Amino acid sequence: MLLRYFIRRLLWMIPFLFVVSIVVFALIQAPPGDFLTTYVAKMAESNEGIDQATLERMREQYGLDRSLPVQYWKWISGLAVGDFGQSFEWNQSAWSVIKSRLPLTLVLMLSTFIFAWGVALPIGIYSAVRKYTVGDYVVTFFGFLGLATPNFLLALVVLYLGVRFFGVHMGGLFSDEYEGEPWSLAKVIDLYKHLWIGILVLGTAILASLIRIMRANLLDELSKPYVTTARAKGMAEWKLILKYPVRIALNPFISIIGIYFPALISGAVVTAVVLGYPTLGPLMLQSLLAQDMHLAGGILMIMCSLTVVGMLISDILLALLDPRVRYD
Amino acid sequence: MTLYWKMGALALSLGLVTTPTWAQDYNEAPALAEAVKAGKLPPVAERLPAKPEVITPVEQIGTYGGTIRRGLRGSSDHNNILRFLSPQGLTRWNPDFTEVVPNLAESWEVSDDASEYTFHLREGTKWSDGAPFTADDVLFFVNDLLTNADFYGSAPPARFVIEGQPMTAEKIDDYTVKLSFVAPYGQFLQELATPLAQEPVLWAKHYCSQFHPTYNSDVQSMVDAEGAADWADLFRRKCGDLEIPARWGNPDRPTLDPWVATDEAYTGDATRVVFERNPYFWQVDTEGNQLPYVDKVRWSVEQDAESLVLQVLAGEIDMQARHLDASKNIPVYYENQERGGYDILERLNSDANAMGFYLNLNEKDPELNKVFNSKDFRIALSLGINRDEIIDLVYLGQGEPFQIGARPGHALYNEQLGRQFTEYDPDRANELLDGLGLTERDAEGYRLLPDGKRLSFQVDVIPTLQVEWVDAMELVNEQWKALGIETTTNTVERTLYYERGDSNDFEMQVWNAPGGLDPTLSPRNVMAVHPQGSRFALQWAKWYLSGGKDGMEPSDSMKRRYDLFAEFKSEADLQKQLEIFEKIHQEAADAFEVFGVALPANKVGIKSRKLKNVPMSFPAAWMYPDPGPTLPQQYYFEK
Amino acid sequence: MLKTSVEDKVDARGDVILDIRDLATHFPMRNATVHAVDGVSLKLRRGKTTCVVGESGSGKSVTARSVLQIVDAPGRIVGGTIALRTGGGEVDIATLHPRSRAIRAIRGRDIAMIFQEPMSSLSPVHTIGNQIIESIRLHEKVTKAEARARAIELLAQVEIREPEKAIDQYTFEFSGGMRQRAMIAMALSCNPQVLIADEPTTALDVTTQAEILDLMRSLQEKHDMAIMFITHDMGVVAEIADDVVVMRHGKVVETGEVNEIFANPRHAYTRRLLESVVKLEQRAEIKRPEAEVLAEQTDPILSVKNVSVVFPLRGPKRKGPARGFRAVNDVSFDLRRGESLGIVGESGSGKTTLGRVLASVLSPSEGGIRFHENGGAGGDVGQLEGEALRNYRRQVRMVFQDPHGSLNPRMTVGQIVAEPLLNNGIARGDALRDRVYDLLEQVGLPAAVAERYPHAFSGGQRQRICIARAIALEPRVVICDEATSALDVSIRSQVLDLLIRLQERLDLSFVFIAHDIGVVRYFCDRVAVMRKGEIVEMGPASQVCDNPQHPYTKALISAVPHPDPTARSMHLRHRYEDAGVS
Amino acid sequence: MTEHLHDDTPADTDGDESMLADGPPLADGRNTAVASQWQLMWWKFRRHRLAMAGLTVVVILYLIAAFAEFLAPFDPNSYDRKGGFHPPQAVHLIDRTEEGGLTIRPWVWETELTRDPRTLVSTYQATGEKTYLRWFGEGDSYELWGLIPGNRHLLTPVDPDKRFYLLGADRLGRDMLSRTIHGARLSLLIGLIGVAFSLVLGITLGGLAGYLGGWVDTVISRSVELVLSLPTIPIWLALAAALPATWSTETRYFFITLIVSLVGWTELARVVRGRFMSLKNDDFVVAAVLDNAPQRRVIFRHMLPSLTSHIIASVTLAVPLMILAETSLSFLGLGLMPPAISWGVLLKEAQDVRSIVLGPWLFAPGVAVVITVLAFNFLGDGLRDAADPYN
Repeated sequence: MLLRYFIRRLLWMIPFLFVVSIVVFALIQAPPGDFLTTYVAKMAESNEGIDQATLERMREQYGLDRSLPVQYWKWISGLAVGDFGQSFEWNQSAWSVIKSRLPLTLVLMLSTFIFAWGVALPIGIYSAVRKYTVGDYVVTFFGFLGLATPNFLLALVVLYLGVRFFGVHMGGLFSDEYEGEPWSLAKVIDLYKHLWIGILVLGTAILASLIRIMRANLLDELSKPYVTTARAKGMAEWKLILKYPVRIALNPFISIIGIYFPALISGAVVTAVVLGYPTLGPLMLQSLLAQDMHLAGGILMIMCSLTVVGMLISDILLALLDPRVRYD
Repeated sequence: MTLYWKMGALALSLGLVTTPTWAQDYNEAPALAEAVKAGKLPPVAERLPAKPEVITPVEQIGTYGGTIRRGLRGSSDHNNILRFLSPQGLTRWNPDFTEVVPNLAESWEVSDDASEYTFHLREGTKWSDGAPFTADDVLFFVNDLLTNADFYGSAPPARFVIEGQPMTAEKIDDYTVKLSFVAPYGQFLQELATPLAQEPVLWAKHYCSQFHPTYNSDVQSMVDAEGAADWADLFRRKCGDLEIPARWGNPDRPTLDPWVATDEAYTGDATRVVFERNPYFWQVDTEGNQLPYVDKVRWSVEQDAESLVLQVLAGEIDMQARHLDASKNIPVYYENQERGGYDILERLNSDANAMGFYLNLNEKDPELNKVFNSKDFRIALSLGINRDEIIDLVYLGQGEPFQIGARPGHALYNEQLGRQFTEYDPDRANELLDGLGLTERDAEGYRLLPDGKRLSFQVDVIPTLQVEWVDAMELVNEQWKALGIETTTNTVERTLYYERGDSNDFEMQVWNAPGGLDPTLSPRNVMAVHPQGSRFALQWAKWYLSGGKDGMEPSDSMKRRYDLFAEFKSEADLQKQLEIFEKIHQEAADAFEVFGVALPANKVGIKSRKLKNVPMSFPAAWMYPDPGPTLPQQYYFEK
Repeated sequence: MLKTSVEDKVDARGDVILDIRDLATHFPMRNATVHAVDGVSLKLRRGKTTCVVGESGSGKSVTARSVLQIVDAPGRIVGGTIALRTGGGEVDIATLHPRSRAIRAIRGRDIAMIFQEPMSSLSPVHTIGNQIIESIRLHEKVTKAEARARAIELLAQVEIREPEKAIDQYTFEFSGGMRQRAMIAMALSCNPQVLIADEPTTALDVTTQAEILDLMRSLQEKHDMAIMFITHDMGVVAEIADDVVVMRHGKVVETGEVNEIFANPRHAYTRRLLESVVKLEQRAEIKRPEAEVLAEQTDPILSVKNVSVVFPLRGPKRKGPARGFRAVNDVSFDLRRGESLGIVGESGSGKTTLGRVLASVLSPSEGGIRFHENGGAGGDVGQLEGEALRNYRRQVRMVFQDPHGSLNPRMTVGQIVAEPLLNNGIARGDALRDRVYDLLEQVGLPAAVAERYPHAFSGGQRQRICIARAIALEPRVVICDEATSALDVSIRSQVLDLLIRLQERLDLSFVFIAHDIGVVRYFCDRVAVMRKGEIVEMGPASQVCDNPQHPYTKALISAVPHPDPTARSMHLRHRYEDAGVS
Repeated sequence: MTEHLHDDTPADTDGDESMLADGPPLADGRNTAVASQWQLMWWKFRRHRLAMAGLTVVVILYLIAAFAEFLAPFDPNSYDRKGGFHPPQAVHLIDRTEEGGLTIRPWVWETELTRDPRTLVSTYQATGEKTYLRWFGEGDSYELWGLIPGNRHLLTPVDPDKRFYLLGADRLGRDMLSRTIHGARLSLLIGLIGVAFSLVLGITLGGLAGYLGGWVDTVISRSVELVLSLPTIPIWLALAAALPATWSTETRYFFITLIVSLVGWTELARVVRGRFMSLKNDDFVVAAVLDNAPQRRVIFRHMLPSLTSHIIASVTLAVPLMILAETSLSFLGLGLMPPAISWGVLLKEAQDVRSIVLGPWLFAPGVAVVITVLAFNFLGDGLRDAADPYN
């Protein structure tokens, strides 16, 4: 049952990603000019003029002289077999640029997820069970405060406080001694010594919504008759709340994973820029600005795939959690 | 500190070599000594040239060890590496940016007409992999790349082309090579000292030839394996080129730099860039210690410049100016100096102006074109700028009113070019404008053009480049409003900025004005010769570069300057070169095509207090890619 | 509080297990305190069933919940005692804290409870077994395996087939009756001495209700439990009660043994309640005799020919009927002018779908309906468009089951009633206002209510508003879809009488869809019985209700409880084999 | 349980049909019987204290934005050569007269700039003189809403050449209070206009999908899913980068708003679609159809009013997202650009170490953003709770 569901969802990703690729390509092509325009701009800054002939040669070399459908076809047919094309700027394959950043991006996302969901869950439960109490208002307020503070502002302030009070710059993901070293427990610890800022900044931004969702759903469930049934059985209050209404209120809480994935990726772009994380976000930003077409396109495709996978995961979790979905 | 830049000094620099008396008694870094002991490296004497260049340390003889920590910003920051590894060209600038001194060429001879240059390479100089560096490497560039249409297309680098003909090379012996031009090329030695003419010594033939079809008939299989477009693309990926990141991305590429790339090279996926000492580096200090002193140079990769500022405050940057020199940060640096444990360096600004105004003299709109091309109008705009106020607010009181020209103290300093119309005199400005017949005004007090339209135009500014410009424009807009001229700031992204230039679709743009210390190398503000840089008349530049086929026909004055420039370029005699250039300057001063705000204040840089042998003051320029010419290889960490 | 002789007898026998005295449960609200239970006293006897009866809002349910201290916030017990007398002595539940260990030990072990909605009263995401095993292990120290074995045994006890399989199933895989059985199994898991059943059969079909009542009776005998059975249905009371407690406005109005109450009600309210129930046991007095109506042999106004409704195959992900589900299958009948045709059936029989087809909400998939407006042949309703459809909708009106949902809460009553008049261009301005007032008066509401919003009205009043809207256009046919099901029994007959009077006055024909045989018998001239989308029997109301021919109809009719404790007949009911375990 | 209770409220459990209930009499004499949807919502909403606070703040914010010219002491672009990084000043309200008595008139200490020529650190020292202020005095002239010329400000220095800085000054000596107040206008408007765009898109598409169903629904739902799965920042980036530079600030503003609104419409479309789907099967809607109400009337008279309250709630929750989106875009250098003044622009200008170290008051717009977003969220929360007064 579950397997068939899984396969169906996987198959559905194919046409979806195809449409996404068209959108992505259109988005990258939307700004005026192309990679070479930006290149010329950069050259001019260092006093170097570039003549038309060189430009034409490069344009041809990069295939930028072809029509858009041809360029798209070249790109998508490569993508289909796992070839992300070449990064114009780095003169290396786009995938080789992306691949080292992808795991760190995933680590950041997953850690943020675990943090945000892990914190929102108990707070949401607390806030629903103790609705309209001082505690409820306090957690709601702080949740919203996190949402209301622009990520980049929070990130910079935290960084500055680190320098101000600990004399350490906490940006980046690794201390010097671990950078470029093979993975070890100490390196993982070092990673999280840096990563927590990003997790905090990104996590607090979505915490409020998560708390709100958990709270609202749990409130709905708390008034359901099955809660009374459980109570009438003689179950202890907290135990029954955790076993029944919380369990069911988890469904929407899980199913929004898919929806929050893109938001998290977006937020991660800005935050990672400020925090100097070597994740995909800053790379995407710079490649988009440089109009490094294949690199930007590849990253965008990966990000979209991540969101699709996120939705898939949330659907599967949902199916695991809720037999009604499984049997439907 | 005043800087005297004298052309004549060049002659003195020829053949400047100091030979240590204890020539064969060299020392090396402990790690290298161990490698030698382990048999992994030849002894230091064998690694060094027969006569290594002897560098006199700035302060004292250093000790080996340590890592210099710097920071890179995201993409396109390859010149960050270049500036520190220093341009290892045939020649280089002396630390004061006053003369060209020998570098990889230990001496040279110049033919009388300045069209033939014979360079003597240091015998026994080795690439970083131990292979000898010889005249063949120079020939490899000239014969296999410079003239190769696959590699450079129809446009080989302009610095090696005179009158449309590329440079030719002749191998005299292994260590002597003659480079020839079809016409005199008086600027050649200086060009070689800039970061933009290093090609002759960039590529190790023994390594790079494997990517060249002449030497490797099967290069196509490598092209395919790499996914490159063609062999030239593959070649650039592996061996780099000027101005592309790939130059620093391949740890296997042999170089002549003091530090060489490690596995953590500068690639798109780098999270940190580490360069380590070149065991074959060809310079020693006065006590025969092989340079560099410092083991490694490490760049963190940041996206946001503020991260770097924070790293400075945390004492995590040992030496850097790039991305850190915005004047707004100066108070921050001083406030946190103790915490960060750093010194603040003074970098002599080489720009002619902090903010140059470029009215589009090729304006499409005929009414505006007429106005813009009137010198009185430009004078009025200049007189209408309250420079003191801008200096006070935007530049924190640093700098003095100035136009765009060679800086005071420079041999080519022209008082008129630099100082005319810098006083704030709105009354006179208004008179001048009235004199142009722009007397009609609308209800809001703005002057009207003859066709009845308001005299109004946009000023394009790239805010990401220098935030100060946007601020200054705020003030200038207000000040010009008092002249009855409406200007609006149009903040644009840099690509758009250039696009608007290319399509001649702008009225005024703001840019910095290079050439304050190197006016002959950056003449773009006094002559429309740069297709992107001469923003006051890009169409003229196009006309000039295309030999009159393209663009718009320039003014007579500009044509005179073009003639003088041609004369200048073919003049071998340095003194005469200078005289010709003075004429160009005078012509530009009379035409008064561009104007600016202020002589830019000096920039700052940061160095750790532990880092020694760093001059506390040196020029800042791209043609003098600081701090490279101050020779970072002789920096060392105090124990 | 009346202290009847029955009570004294009970006390004397000493088999009272639960003794509630002067119980008061209040809900402090922002502006006032609702006295939901206001001084209730009642007793439960071992092995006996006490029915607590009352209409909605009488406080019967709160009373039941007070016994277990599971009143929803902000309600709480403010007075009285609830004495539970078990082997170990007496506990006053009213003094226990709702979250105390002591009350938790009582819940489920000594006193168990079952609820009205078996679907929502069980967790949808836990298996039946999980929930029963949990009940067992909450109060008894047994291993999981032992508890599981017990649970299977319990499921077998409540007559669930294949209990070994059922134990690992989820509630949504069960039918309504099965769920209630599972619920009962769970309640019985610790052999409670008291079982509180809060309207356990209200949501079920009559045949299922009969089965559940059977089951409860046999279990009671087996376990010697006291049952507190809360219901609003006097028929059920008559069928199962030993003692009866009648509640109204949070107070007990009368208590007594079942026969006494039915035979000799002392309180006016009880009397009125019984009257309205008994009234529905026969044809309405204000109606012309059935034979007279049938004899008229008027022309049909609607002819339904071989109508089928097939809900198309839906995508697997979406909710909805199963693929190609035939909700209505080859149904044919005529509706004659001036008659009331009842359509009865249990849930899922297709009667509502049929009603929607007649009202032109849905189009039939097969077959056709002809509307003979002026005696002519008429067009096929399914094909009507434009003005013809508008005309049909003017002539054939509908009254919905849910008087809450069918009135737009954002419009005043006046606007709601005016809506059809406006849309059909009947009246405007002052004339419209007068017509609205007139209509309201016709359904027994003062004109002043026109300003008010629906939320200010009770269910019966709302249904009157719906009726006013339906008759506003002077239609020929009104389709009533369970129009009285949501109403309390005393109001039910009033609404029905209103409809009868309107029928007389306006020469209306009714299609009256209901699951309640009593209502149909009271109101209809002819009855069609539907089962699984088909009409299994059709005939004059008296014949179908009193002398059914089809075995299914027999089963259905015999499962209906009668408000007569002396003639308990349900256990003798006809069982329709094919009906399956519904 | 609640349903039992609820049945208690609207009278009649009596069987006495002739009795007409007046609705529950409320303590303060309100009559729910004749209360419309909006009244009921308002009554319900009023009980939500945080939401009431949110509403108050939002109203105040919009009033500030509306009367920015008057409320701001100075023209937001007027600079002060001697005022760069001037720290915030406290306004004193009570002054000592020459005779030693006390009078009420606002004043601040006058300050003087000294700048360390080496470190370039600016310090302001009180000269001992007072700068007197007055209410409703004349100051920089302006045109309120571009229409009404004026030069009165709420609080101005008596001497028009003097300056005072309640929230400090930025690097050009521009008054941060004035800039924050003026920034409110663009930032709050971007929220509103953005939401308006989202609303049009969301309601049209969501409504079409929900009402028509079938393939229209499929196409629209799939598109919404597609857009939802795209990370927003890259879309903004690409779109913002694509805006032609030749456009005027106003056009740019308009399109940036459009881009920002891309955040909100999908969510709205989903909400509207879902509501339409369930509403169209609601009995009262079916009843309206059977009443021969024209389709337009069914949608606008019967369905939409049921939606509006929910839509308003959703919209209220979308506004802060747009305001935050604008700041993010500005941060990336792709949003509005100076000389336009929005909170995003102001924050972008303050987004450096220098501001944290030397001018923390430059983050005042950030505080404004936080307050606004909080207020909108609490307001939206309350609205959502009150959206359905009939449950």
